[in-house]
Amino acid sequence: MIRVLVQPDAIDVTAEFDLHDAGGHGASASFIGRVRGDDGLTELFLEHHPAMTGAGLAALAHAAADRWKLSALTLIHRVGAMAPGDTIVLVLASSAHRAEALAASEFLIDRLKTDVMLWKRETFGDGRVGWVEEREGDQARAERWSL
Amino acid sequence: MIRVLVQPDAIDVTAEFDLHDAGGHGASASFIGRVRGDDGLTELFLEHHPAMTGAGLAALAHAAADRWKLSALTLIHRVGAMAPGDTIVLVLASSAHRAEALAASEFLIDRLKTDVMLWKRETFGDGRVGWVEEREGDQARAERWSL
Amino acid sequence: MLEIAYFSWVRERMGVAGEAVEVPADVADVAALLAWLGARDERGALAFAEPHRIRAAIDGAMMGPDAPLSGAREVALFPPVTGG
Amino acid sequence: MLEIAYFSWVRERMGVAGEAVEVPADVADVAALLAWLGARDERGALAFAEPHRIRAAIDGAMMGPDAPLSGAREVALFPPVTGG
Repeated sequence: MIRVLVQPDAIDVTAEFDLHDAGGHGASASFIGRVRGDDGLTELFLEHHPAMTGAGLAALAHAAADRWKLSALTLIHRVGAMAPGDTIVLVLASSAHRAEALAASEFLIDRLKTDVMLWKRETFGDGRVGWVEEREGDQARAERWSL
Repeated sequence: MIRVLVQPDAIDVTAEFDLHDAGGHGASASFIGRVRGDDGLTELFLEHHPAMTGAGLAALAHAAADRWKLSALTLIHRVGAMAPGDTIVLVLASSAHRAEALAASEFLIDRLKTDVMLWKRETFGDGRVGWVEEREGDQARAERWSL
Repeated sequence: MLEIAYFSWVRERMGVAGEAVEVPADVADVAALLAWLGARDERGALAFAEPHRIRAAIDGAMMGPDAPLSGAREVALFPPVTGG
Repeated sequence: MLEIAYFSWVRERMGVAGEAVEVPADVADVAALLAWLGARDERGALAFAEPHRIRAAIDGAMMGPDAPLSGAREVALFPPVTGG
């Protein structure tokens, strides 16, 4: 029912949907985040603390499962080097009722931004390379969910 | 960019995701509603006022596109006779930023429940047939979005 | 002539999806139309026994019970929608 | 011996992903560790010039600057995470 993965391989969205949907659910909400090619970005590299990222995602998934009645939950995060258009993160939450599926999906994606031990490095076509700075907005969105 | 359909045919979710994603988006939020087989339900029939349903969905899609910066929007509603597990509704909203995609998706699914001219008739295995009554909760959720 | 379209259990009780009717001159608004249909025959009595449960749209726009029928081409009569 | 793991630009400035170090007895908490690493060599001076920009985890749990090092197996040092 709960599927949590941190993987350097490409995320196969269609296969993950099929796996998640096996059995059928009344309502499924999903979120897909992809690498944006803004400003000539050519590579996004995601570094992670393996033990902490794995534990963080698992804790997040169980927090969602405790808070909402979910029939299935999929949380997959890619790490390593990615190109524009690649899927970075896939969140899938299903429930008998739409409000639960929608809330769980939004909670997971908001908290992912701050709770997971990941650092982004951007490489641009003109040779610039730099680590992304923390964003204020992410913190504010994550803090809406007082658990 | 905006794709709105009301159709008696099965919704091909994978094909619709592919069509929607062509071009790639930073963030995509989706919602899938399916027929639940609760209490031995064998058929869900959705009757609609064709002109009003079409106009209602189009108005809803444009309201979302006016309110949030969306790079693509898909809104597909099935009508007619459906079996448990069949997809009734598919909402897909994409944007460069996750907050916009999530809000648009949630707005669309909440308002769909009240703004679209559809009536549900349920048939059960024991022979019971009945039209679904209006639900208070739907009205309350839809009214959160003052436009 | 006025086109009337019925949906959901209103359609089932009326036995038809719609009809073209000649309404009396004194049937001037939606409420009067519901009362007239309810008094016209048995199926109308069955469908419109509780007019507060009926919603109306005139030419595709939702209207209240005091909406005038003058100029209307189609009046749709149905219970509250049950969604999406 | 204490395992120290570096991430993101801290790792880049230190030139290694981690190292096992023998810390002096008076280096008792995270803040003292950052100061000691910053004073130890040039790469440390580069990585830990602004200690307020550094976050720490001890054995997988986020800790503040006054967290004691006693009993720690691994200390991870890194900038604030940049998400998901």
